[in-house]
Amino acid sequence: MEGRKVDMNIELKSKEPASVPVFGDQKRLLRHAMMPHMLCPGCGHGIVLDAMLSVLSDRYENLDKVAIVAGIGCSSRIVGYIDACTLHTTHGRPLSFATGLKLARPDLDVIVVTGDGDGVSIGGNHLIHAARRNVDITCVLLNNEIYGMTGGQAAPTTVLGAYTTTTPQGNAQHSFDVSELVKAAGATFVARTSSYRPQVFGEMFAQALDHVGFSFVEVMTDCTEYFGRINRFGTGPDLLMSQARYDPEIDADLAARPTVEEISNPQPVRPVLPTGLLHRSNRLTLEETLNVAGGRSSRSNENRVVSGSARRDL
Amino acid sequence: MSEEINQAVESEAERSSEKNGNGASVVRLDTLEVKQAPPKSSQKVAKTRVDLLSGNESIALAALHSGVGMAVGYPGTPSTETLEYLAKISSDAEVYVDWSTNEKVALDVAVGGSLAGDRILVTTKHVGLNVAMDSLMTSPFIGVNGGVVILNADDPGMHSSQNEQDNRYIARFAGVPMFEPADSQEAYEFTRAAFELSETWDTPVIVRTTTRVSHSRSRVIPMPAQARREGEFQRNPHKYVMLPGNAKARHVAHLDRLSRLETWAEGIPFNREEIRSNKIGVVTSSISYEYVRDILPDASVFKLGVTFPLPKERLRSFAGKVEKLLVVEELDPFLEEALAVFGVSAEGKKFFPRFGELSPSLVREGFEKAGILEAVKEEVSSSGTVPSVPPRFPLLCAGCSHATPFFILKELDAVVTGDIGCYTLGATEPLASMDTCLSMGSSIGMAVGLAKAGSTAGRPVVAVLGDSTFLHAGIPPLIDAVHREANLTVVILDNGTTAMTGGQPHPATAQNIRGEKAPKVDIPAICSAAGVSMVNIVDPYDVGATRMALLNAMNKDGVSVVITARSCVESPVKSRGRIYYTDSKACDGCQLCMNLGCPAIGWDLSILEMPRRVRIDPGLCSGCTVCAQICPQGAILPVGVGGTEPLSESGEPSIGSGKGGRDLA
Amino acid sequence: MPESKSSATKLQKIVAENDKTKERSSGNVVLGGVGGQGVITASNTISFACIDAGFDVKKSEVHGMSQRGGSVVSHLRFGREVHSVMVELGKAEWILGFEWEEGLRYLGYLKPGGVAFISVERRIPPSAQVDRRTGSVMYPYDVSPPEGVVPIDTYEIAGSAAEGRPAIAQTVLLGALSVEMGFDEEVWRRAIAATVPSKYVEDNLICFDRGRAWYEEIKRTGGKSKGTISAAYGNGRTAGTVATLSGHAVGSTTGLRISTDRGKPRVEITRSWCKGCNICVAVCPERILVLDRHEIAVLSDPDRCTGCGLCARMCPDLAIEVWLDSFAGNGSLKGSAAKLGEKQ
Amino acid sequence: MRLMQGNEACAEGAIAAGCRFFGGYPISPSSEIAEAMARLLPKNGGVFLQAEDEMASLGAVIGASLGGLRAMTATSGPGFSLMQEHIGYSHLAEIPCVVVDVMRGGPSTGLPTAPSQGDVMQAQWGSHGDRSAVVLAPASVQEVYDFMIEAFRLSETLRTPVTVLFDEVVGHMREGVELGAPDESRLGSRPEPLEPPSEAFKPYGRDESFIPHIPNFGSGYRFHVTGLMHDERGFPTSNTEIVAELLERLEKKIQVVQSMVPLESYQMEDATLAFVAYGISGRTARAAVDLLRARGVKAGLVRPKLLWPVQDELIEAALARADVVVVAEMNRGQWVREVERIVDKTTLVLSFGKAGGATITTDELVSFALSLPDALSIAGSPGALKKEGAFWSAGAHEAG
Repeated sequence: MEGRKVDMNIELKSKEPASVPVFGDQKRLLRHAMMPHMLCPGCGHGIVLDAMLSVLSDRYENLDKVAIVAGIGCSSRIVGYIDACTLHTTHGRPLSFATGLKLARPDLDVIVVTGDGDGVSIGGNHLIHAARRNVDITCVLLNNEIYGMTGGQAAPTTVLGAYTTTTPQGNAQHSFDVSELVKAAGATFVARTSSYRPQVFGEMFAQALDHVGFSFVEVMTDCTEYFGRINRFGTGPDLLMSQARYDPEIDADLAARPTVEEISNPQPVRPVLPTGLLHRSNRLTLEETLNVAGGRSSRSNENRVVSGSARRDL
Repeated sequence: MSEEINQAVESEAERSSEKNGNGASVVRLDTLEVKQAPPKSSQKVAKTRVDLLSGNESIALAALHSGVGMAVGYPGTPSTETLEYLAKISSDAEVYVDWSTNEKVALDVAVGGSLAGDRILVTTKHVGLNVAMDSLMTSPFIGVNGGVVILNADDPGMHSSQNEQDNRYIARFAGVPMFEPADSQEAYEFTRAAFELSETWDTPVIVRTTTRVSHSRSRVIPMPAQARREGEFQRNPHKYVMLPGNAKARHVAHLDRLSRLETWAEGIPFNREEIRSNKIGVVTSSISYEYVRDILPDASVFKLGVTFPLPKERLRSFAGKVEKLLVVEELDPFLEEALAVFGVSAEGKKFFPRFGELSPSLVREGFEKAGILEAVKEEVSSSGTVPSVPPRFPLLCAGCSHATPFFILKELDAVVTGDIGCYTLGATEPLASMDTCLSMGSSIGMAVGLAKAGSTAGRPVVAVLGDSTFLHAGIPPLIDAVHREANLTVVILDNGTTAMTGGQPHPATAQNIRGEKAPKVDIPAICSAAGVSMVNIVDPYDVGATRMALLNAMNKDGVSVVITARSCVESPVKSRGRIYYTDSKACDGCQLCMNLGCPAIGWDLSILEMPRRVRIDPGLCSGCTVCAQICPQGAILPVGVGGTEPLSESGEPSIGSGKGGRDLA
Repeated sequence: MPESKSSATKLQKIVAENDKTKERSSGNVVLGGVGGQGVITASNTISFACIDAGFDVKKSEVHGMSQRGGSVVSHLRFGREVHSVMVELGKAEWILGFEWEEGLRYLGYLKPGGVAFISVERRIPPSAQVDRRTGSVMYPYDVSPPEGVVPIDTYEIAGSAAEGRPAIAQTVLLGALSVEMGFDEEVWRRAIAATVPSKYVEDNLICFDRGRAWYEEIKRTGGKSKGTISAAYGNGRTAGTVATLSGHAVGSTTGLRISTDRGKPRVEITRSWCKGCNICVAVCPERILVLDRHEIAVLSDPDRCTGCGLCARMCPDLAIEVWLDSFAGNGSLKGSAAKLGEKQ
Repeated sequence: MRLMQGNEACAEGAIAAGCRFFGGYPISPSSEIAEAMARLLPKNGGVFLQAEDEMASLGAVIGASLGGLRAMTATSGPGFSLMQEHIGYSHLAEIPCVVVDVMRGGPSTGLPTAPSQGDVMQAQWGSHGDRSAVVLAPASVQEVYDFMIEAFRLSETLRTPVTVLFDEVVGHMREGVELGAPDESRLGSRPEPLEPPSEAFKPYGRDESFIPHIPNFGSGYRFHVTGLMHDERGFPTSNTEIVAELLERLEKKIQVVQSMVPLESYQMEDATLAFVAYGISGRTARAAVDLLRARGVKAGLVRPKLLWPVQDELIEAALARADVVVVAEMNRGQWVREVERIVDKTTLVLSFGKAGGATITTDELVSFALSLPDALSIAGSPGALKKEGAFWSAGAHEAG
């Protein structure tokens, strides 16, 4: 790891005029030949992609030893634009591929990019099991509350009452709180952010990469073409701004303030989900319990609690 | 001449004799009980009586002492405190006080109440009287039963007004007598006299103040109070129904009264000739009198207490007693012109400005220009170098619920017709999203014009007005807009109060002026009833929802209404939530939050590195959360979140937690 | 430094001066501050004290349109007989500035030999933070106070009594003023008790006492002992030193300087990647991004760009890059942010 | 020589072949393979992962393989169905892996512990789209061991999934096995990348062997692997020419296998009655040939070891002299269609299918063969009989 970290704190002592990018040079990690990308105008996934590149460019000189695994869907397509070892797998299964890859090559940093349909619906089983095993990979789930690529069908994250192409009368099914699900399944790092806050996402993503064990970052990002249009939430900027309130702290503060009268908004109300780092704990990783590579992780969390009941101690 | 007015003369004498007394005999003034002083002083702090009243308070007190039965008006700086103070010092049984929907309503209520026998006080600011002009012009025709006194507060210098107009002309135009007090004591006395005069002469009477008189405090020695006037309505259609036939007769009566009033004006004590020297004579009134007395203590002064009608003969006589006659008056040359008509030559506006407020310094300068005073090259300040200081513009309060709609309207590039209220400040940087502001309620009408005629180059048209303003004058133009199928959006900024004037209730608040429960008018229902098909209510503290509501409304054809509903952060009660701070490590100085124009948000001057970081003043933050919502960096956090010490020793959150922020776990 | 004996004589002199002020037949005070700082309450307190001391009083205030945050000025005149409510320029014996800039604003009213007590509390309005590119503010930081000005760090002097409540700390100004204006101390205490909401009376009186004691000490020592106002930019107050009574600033106030030039921002937009989603147009704090007729983002006014880079960060098409040219020495944005992190 | 189960031999063979990753999910009758791998892999520096389901199993296997490990999974019918998508993925993305299917009876959950050869068609056609499979069918415990080594060799060298298909009987039968360590040449290896890392690197570039030289992840190359149709750089494309070329190359690559696996021919030199059978049925048929020969019937056996791709030419040549071909399989007649397709139209192909959950016995085959002349005379002509092949099949089934 150490060798691959880049110190971005460049001291430019040269007196010659220079050009410095405001946010570092993450675009060097982009597969320029593939651009422009295939995402719709205003799709938040692009913002997440840029933020991911930004974090990766801070940490790695190149992504030779970084494998990014994705499933199927709009979210998963973003990995194709990252100049890393990228694996675009089958619908719902990226975590399976990633688990195998990580066990085969514990020295690789394995990142999974998935979507809400991919990761929670068809791949829900793999998600909870990856969390249970605490395999040392980082999973980024882009939650756009809908199936974007297939044309805007209801997903398990579509909130009750929301309109989609398969819920023309409003969604009749309750939705998952994905982060809670993953946390309950045993993930040792769970965070949620939104595409309106790429920097917060970056911070969480960086912490997730540092974390040893299954780390999960959910990003609320909006589908402009379907979720936005069908629910009359507007286009890119509108949806982006509508994420502004994704914070239970803010929600609680607003609820405590006096109102002139009851606020009645005929729009479907977007639920306010907790954001930020939601959970962090330490336990042995799958690599350790399986004794992969001599049971020694290439990385370590500080102050790790190694339970006496861990398998290798038996 | 009535007995009461003679009384007033006597009280004038009383006043000068008591001038330096402690006012022990004062009735019904603020009595403030003083708590035990802290341990340091063993001496008990004595009770003290205070008799320092503002002009507005003096008028309220005078009304109460005149046995007024009803007081109505619409809030407007600088007249507002009058009714508030009257409500404070009286009981409901004594005086029925409340705010009217607008000034015309107030005057109509007043005339009706007068016919029912009560004495009535009406309060308004100068532009408010414009609203009531229709009724004002005809009211002297009908006359009064109980006395009707209209407090008209002018605002020279436009401290809080959209124009500068000299309402002395309105008195002349309407043929209504006008008193002009110069300080609180006069305000009290003239108001008492005005009620008497109103009944004596069967006409409403205007008491005109200016900001300086309304808002200055000085001592007031009151006169004995009268009981509430008793009377009842008597049918008198010839006098009360202004059909042309009746009105013709009443106009003649009105003109007759005016000519008799002119005679009356010659003898009244409110106009005072002060002869001190035969060189210089100054005709003046109101606050200008006080300046003249300070600057030219030895000059002869004709002090006018009633500026309409004017005492022609006495003025001519005064002019004859001095070598040089000057007129010192604020705003228009009302007195100067009148003197010219009377054939008296006097100079005024040649030396004194016709706009803005006079001040002792301006009066001195005027006299210097007139050659009466020698210009003294006096060093004004001790050091001689008074630092130049940039102006401090008025701005929306920290946490004002009006900021978000303007922030969004600017981003959406709408043509915004504004209105009169706090939200007029949406026109100032950095919100700077208001394109027009004309008069109360004019936003919607102007929007109709913009939408129906000419072109806005494709920009959507949005009218923005407050809840109180909407009820005041926004409903008729809304109806007009619906009927014309104008393509516009009306944003009603509902903060549940008349905030700009200090938080007065209005018909859509569930309170009256005394804080008692009152029926609440339903603004959304009014809009729907007017035929608006899209009426959405949103929380302006929810940036995303507000944006979406505005966008949806703007995208809709025809008239749409968005009501942003959130209580005023300052009045009638201060509302404060958990405050927010900036995590300096996360802030990248993008300045998006600064676009809200919140006074609590500024550069953090403790960090000199670039880019600058934003700091939230904990003393000003009201915890509205709006900046935290729009911060794309998530750098604005509630105090206590992010592992930060809630408050450091210096009373504010320490900068940066050093623990990686946002950890809720 | 004079020994205790000579300080005693000095004290006597001050007492004598105070007695002289008691004989005062009239006076003018101008109070300036920002809405919400308690200017009106303080002018009420002074009025009550004047009345208690047997004077006639007139006072007048003007507050701007806004409820809070606007400029507030109050003129107060007392004497045996008072005509005008307004103080003439150069005729005020005393000025109380509740805020640094607002205090300086009314210095023109100060009479030669008068004293202006100006709180160093700084409220910089949004309109003053005008130069958005460099992040500097339009505020009289570098002004060294002219003669007669006594800068007071009210918040520091008030100490525990005003913890977290800067408005209460302003009573320190009244304490200092009371030394100059005279009247019996109890007159002032009664006036405070009469005008301040009862639950704050005790803390206000403590602040008053501390202000009074502080100024008496300053007068006694000629401003040469302690009283140094600590640098406390973080609290929005000035760094600097207290001015002596003779009007010569000891040291100078620290001005607001920009330590590094951030560089000239340059925005590069890859046209072929831009899908015209409008997000950059919506988020740009300067509102200088627009879509051209091909629905591609362009910078309408490059000179106004502050280089914040929000457009780049929020561009879903990765089509925008922001560069800082002619950059002079402090590393990239990330670099300085990292340094900041290290420091804390 | 060690006595062990077919399933155990499978695991031993995999280890011998260098398999270092197993991802699997328990299912009868394959579970012993997972159990054996769980025991053997850690000892050999490998990783055993019990996954949450079969999709995950094969997903992990492919992931591990991309990481450079030889990797496999083992399952049975229902699990094999679930794996089909990933088998297709492995085929298109050209990531080596070995899938063992220990066949059991019936559709759906069927007969979990009874033998069957019912997955033969699924092994080729189970996954969607056009795909040619590589399927080996061992008949003995020794063959299981050997074929595992062969399966890994084929998978690695050709970069394609290889299925090893045997039934419950082979899986659970204990026999003596020679566990000789294979020499290097039998293990094969993945083709090394031809060029150093560069921006122009084409992981899916074709060469004369049709086999791309795809590096492992983490070896210094950065590239994209996708289940979408892709160009030589590995990036998605919908260009029909590129797609057609890719499909053609994949097909050619698979067909090469035909020549890489020998065909077992027994007593076929003069046989007029030929049995075609694979797996355990092949062994039964071989015994039947001996018995029929003893009775004077010129019987013979062709036993394919490679079920897919079908070795058309070898089989056609082997069956050239036979008048009647009986395809004996533990199903309702699956691979018989391939035989029908291959042989001369004058040859009578009969299906002896048995799908009841029991093995085909020697007696059944012998009596079936002996009854043929009568049956043929009733039918009148071989042609007529051929048309009623179903009857024969059904009869055989009833006999079972």
